[in-house]
Amino acid sequence: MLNLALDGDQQDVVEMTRDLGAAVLSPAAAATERGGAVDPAAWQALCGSGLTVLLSEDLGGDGIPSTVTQMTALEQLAHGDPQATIAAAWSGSAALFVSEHGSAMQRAALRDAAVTGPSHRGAVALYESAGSHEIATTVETDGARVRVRGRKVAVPFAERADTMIVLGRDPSNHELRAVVVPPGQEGMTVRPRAGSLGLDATEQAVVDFDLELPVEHLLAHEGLGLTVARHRLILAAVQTGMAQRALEYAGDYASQRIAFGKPIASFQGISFLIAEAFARTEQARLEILDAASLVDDGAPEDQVTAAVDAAVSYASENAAETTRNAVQVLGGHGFMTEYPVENWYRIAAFLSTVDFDPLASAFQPAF
Amino acid sequence: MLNLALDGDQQDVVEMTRDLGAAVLSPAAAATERGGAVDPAAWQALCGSGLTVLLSEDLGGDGIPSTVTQMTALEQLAHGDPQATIAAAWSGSAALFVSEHGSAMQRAALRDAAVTGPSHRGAVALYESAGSHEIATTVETDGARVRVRGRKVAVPFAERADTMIVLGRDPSNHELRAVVVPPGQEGMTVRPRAGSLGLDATEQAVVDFDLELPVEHLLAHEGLGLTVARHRLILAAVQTGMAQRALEYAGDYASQRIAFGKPIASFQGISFLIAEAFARTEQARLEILDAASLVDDGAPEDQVTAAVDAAVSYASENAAETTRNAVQVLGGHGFMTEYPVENWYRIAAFLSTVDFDPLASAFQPAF
Amino acid sequence: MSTTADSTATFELSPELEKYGRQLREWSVAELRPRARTADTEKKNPDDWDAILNTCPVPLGRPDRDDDERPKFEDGYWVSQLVFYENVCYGDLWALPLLSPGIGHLVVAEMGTAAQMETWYASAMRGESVSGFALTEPHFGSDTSQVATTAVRDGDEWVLNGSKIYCTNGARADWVTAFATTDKTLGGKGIACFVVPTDTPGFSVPKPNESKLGIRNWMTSELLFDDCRVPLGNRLGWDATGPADTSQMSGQHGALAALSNNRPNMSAMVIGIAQAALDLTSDLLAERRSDMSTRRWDAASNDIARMNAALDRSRRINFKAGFVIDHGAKNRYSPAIAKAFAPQTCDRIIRRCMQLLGAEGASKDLLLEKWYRDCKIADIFEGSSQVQRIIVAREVVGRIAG
Amino acid sequence: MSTTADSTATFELSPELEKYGRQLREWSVAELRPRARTADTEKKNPDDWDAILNTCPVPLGRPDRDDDERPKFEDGYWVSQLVFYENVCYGDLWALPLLSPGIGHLVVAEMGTAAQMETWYASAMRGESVSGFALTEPHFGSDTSQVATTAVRDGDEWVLNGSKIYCTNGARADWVTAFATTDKTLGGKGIACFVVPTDTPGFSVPKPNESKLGIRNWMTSELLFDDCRVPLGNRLGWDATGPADTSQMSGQHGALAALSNNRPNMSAMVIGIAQAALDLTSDLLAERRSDMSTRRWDAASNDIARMNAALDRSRRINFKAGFVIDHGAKNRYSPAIAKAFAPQTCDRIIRRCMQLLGAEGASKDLLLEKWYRDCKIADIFEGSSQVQRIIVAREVVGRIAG
Repeated sequence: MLNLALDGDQQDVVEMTRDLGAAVLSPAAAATERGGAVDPAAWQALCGSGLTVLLSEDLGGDGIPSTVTQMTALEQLAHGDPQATIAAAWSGSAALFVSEHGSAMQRAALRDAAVTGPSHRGAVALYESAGSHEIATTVETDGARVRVRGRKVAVPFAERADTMIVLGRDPSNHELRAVVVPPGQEGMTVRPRAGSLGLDATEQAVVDFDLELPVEHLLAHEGLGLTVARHRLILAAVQTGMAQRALEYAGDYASQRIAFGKPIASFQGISFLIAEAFARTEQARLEILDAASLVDDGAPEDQVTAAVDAAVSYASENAAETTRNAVQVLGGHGFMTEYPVENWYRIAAFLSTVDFDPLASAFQPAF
Repeated sequence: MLNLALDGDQQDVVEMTRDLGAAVLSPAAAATERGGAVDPAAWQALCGSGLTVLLSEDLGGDGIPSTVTQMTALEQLAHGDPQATIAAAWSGSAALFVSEHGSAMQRAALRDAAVTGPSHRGAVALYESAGSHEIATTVETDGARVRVRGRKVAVPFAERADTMIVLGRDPSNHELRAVVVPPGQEGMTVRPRAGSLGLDATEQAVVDFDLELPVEHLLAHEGLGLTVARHRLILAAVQTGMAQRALEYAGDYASQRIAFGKPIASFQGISFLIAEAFARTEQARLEILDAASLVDDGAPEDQVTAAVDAAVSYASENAAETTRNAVQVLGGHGFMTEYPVENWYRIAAFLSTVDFDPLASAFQPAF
Repeated sequence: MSTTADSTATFELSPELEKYGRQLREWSVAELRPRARTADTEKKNPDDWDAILNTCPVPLGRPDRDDDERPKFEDGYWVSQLVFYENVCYGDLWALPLLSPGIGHLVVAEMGTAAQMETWYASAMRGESVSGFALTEPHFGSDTSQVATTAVRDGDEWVLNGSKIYCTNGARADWVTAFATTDKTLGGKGIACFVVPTDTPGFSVPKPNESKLGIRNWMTSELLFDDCRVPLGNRLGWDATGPADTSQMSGQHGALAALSNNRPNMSAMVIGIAQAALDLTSDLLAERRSDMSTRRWDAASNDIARMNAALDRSRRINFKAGFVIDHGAKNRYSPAIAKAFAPQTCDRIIRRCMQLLGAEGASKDLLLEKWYRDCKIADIFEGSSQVQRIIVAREVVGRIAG
Repeated sequence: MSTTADSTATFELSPELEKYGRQLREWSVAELRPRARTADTEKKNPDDWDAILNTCPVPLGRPDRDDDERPKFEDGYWVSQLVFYENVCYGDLWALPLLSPGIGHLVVAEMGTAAQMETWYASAMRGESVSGFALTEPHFGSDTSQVATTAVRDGDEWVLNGSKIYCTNGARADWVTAFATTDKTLGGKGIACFVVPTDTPGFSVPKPNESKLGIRNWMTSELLFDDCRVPLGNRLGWDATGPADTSQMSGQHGALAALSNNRPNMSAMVIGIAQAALDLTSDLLAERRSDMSTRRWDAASNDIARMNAALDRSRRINFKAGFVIDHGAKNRYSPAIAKAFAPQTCDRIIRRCMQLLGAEGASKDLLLEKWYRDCKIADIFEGSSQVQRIIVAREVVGRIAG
């Protein structure tokens, strides 16, 4: 039965995360950006929320929320600060992979790792040059050894991740495989971090893998595609929360800024930009909700992947365009670092490159 | 040297064709549409202009204007009535093929055919299901015979063309070939005309060819690609003249129609639609000018084809969107046949199907 | 029609509603689509429309029959409406006016007294009468404050004078809700709404069916009120003695609210048509696959996938709008987004479908060209996409969005 | 700089201009591009900028040298400007402010007397001085009627008070054209323009270079006028005794006309950058071809072709605008179209390029991310695309387009 209402617990999560975003993350966002690292108080608040580090109760966590709950929460948190939110969510996602697919031994190690502590960092090495769509990294099992070869981009906390999950495909059957790579593992080369258009607080870098590990480092295959799908939705949810914030910010500015005798929001050239941003953002939100509910239902992997592909693409295009419109509404102020919109503009565009698929959208000129 | 000025003769042509469009074509447009055939007076005026039937002076014509002149003129004429204009221009294009590529005998036959007379109709059978981009019709020479096999769509005056030019490719080398097919030729099957979304006065239909003719019916190959390019630009020029007319019509309406206490043109939601239409139409015009000047310069065929591909695609997308915006500006009135915009909307969309290439543009949702 | 509080969010329909939609769709393809071309050409319904509708294996909710009530689904009334509109239009939309009691009764629901609800709204909902909606006049569209039709009180009657255009169902309705001004100086606040039975003296239909780009068999009529007299109590919100106290809404607001709820239905209509165009095009292109280069085939396939994704987005925002209305939330932006997005998107989808098929795609041998003409109305009536953007903008910046 | 009356229309440049552009482009790639990252990071020009510019094999028209005049081409002055801007920015745009005398002198050309032209405009055109442009204030952007900086006459001096932001060249100019109101009650009509040498007491630069998204080495300055006194004759259109009769233009109009002519140059700038991004991306993708599925490769190739076609369209409308200005036609819509289209289109092109390369495409190992940040300004300064649309709309519907 079609049902788009959040349940009582989810409503509580929305309120809690919105408050946390406004009270803790938003005020710390400038410091996070300036420092190139997530503000410690923001990091601790995010980890404490139980919505970024996903850890089952038997491992000392708060339990694993549904994908719908998680994405709704991340959207609210990103409304406060997208950068800190995705840094914590990407980091925490490693724990989810182990919680869901780890052997008893792997899970025990995770329990002992204090993953919600202030200094713990996780990393899921998923994305490659072609986003998540043509994974070339191979994970090849040969008896008691598993060999990982490939190149991953946008690996968060690449230089210091305590828990690193690497995704690849088994060349024999093209199935997804995930391996837990220990910190400092030989055969893992982190390229020097050059920095990016935005989001440097995720400390992401390119990593080359050519290494062998005991086969015990493999995660179980069962349902791995669903967890990858869930991981990919983090990006879409953060883009969407940021887009919502940016359009609200632009709306507030446009309501107060006077030109030609009235607030600029009363010109349709401005208000329609905001309306379209609002409409697209709402659509992105629903698209994520749909994909998340398919993940939660354990729908067939093909169906889930198609839904996630569409949601990620649309959410990213929307965030890139919406943050651009926000800069545009602010005009000269939008171009200045004193205002937050230029940072959202950079973050949205950067994120739009991470999981891009040329099949899902096409270039369109201004008119 | 870059030069975007029309010369004195071209200026005269612009004035003459704009006047002819306004004084003769525009008033007859409704009759043409209602009757499903070009109004006789409009037809005669078009043929008399020397700008639709292109016939060299030695064949009794006014001489062949440059492609730039022709396209500029067609744009002005289409501003008066796109339907009559393209019907006459497509019809007259057959004479150009013979003028440019005909043998002495073929040219003599054309001279005797009174091609500018009121009842003469020509046809160039170029387009197929995939527009002009993957021509599957074959023209195969075997000794003294030439065999034509294929299926052409949107063939104007298919049932009664006096001069019919069929384009195909030589299967041995994939080069363009053109054949003059006599009226009533055996092996030419015109499918019953069902009518279309618009432009029924061109009397276009699907024609199947499977016929053999003496090899004397072949036109010379040399430079055939340039003539095809020129023929294709007719569509772009007509789309652009129509778009200009539609946006001016919408602008006039929006200047007079009052809502919420002022002319609707003072709402940016309306004026920006018109501004974008104006800007795109100007770009389409320049793109056609560029392609036409390449044709006139006899630029390499690849370069010409690429320029024409781009011009045709952009002009058609623009006309389809601009006429839609015109309907939108008129609102309920735009939907009524008492106003001309719904007819332009149909013609533009129909023409946008004729020479379409999925590589040149991509679907884009509303926002 | 309520949802369990702790159920998980999902766009998945109940199996019952899913099945109902599928049956409607199959029937609409089998029975409605073959009559579409003729309905368009002749600008009227087939003479045997009653027999055609009788072939439907599931209830259609026909207003002319009292044994045809649509089933109730746990997904909610308005959500179910969306499924109905999309699937019944998938075959073709010609029959839609026959399946709807009109929108006049929605105005009664918004502005009427309890007694008026019983008389007019309930009769329409029971299928005992067909209502018409008369708002637009030649000199205005979106700006409803410009209503120039006058209503003057004369004793215990109202006397209406003026003309209306684009009145859906105007020539076949049993009664129309006509908006008229009781006091020009008040602008929008002077506008009231009157129920005018179509057999009232002074009411006439100068043009039963206007000549249109599309939806040619849908009767949109020009109406004339020439000293047309109705009882005092036919003014919505009034009774036989004067203003009742059940409703304080102005006429303008009532019409807008009624329209707002119907907007997602109009989006569902064009979604159904665009999906039909897309499916037909996919099938026809598949037959041509061997004639196309891989590169063009792939480009066409990418386009088709993106168009399907766009329709899915349209559906989602539509379902959100339906869900919101079902749950009584005060949210105008969801219906507005739904109607701002789908019509133009569906126009473009159908045009792209015709283009992918070349000139034959726009021939009358196929229905794509008809659907292209039909769809355009959805971005004009019941609030253009420009009007919807204003509504959405107000959600963010308030009333200053003009 | 005139065209033969009967020559055939063509977009083809003269061989001389074509060659000049090519040489500029090659030089800019070789000498400017390698310094781009540092200029961005350090937010200033390289210390050896003079030596770098000296390596250019063709004249750049440097304002700081009198032996560097750009050649004259028969294609026309403004058309040649476009070729200059596109190609010099193809390497990177960091050096652009060093190659331009600013836009302040254009204001003098629009509003000044013959004597002022000789003093200020000619000196800038000869490269003897650099001009700054001070219009924007913190509380307004496009609506220049809101100028709050005041100019009060005191004997034979004007006394200026107020602050300005986003002043291009503000901190390195020899003089700035500052807009100030002489009478607040007159609104836009009370605004006049004053030439203020930057060594005038009371003139200061509180922030030499604002902290920006892009063009970080371009000095855009915050300026302060604190009882800043200039002679009477420094008001444009005046001489030492009062208003001259050579010009009746208001300050506002003068600024807008000056800006209008420069708009296509700003489009050419972003066209150059976007073309650089596209070429770089094409090269990098070609190296990856074997790693990509045919379907994704083709989709990327189609995108690249469409982006190149969009840049060609931008160039055409730009050349039309330049041609029109060269020929003295009164046509504001061509520059407006040029500037409405290119900036947003180029932003999208660069973003798409980064996307096609994945996350590495947005890394600081490449310049794409810098160019993405740099380009955005083009849709803000000298009239946003919203402002351009108003100008274009007025071409069709006149002044009611608001």
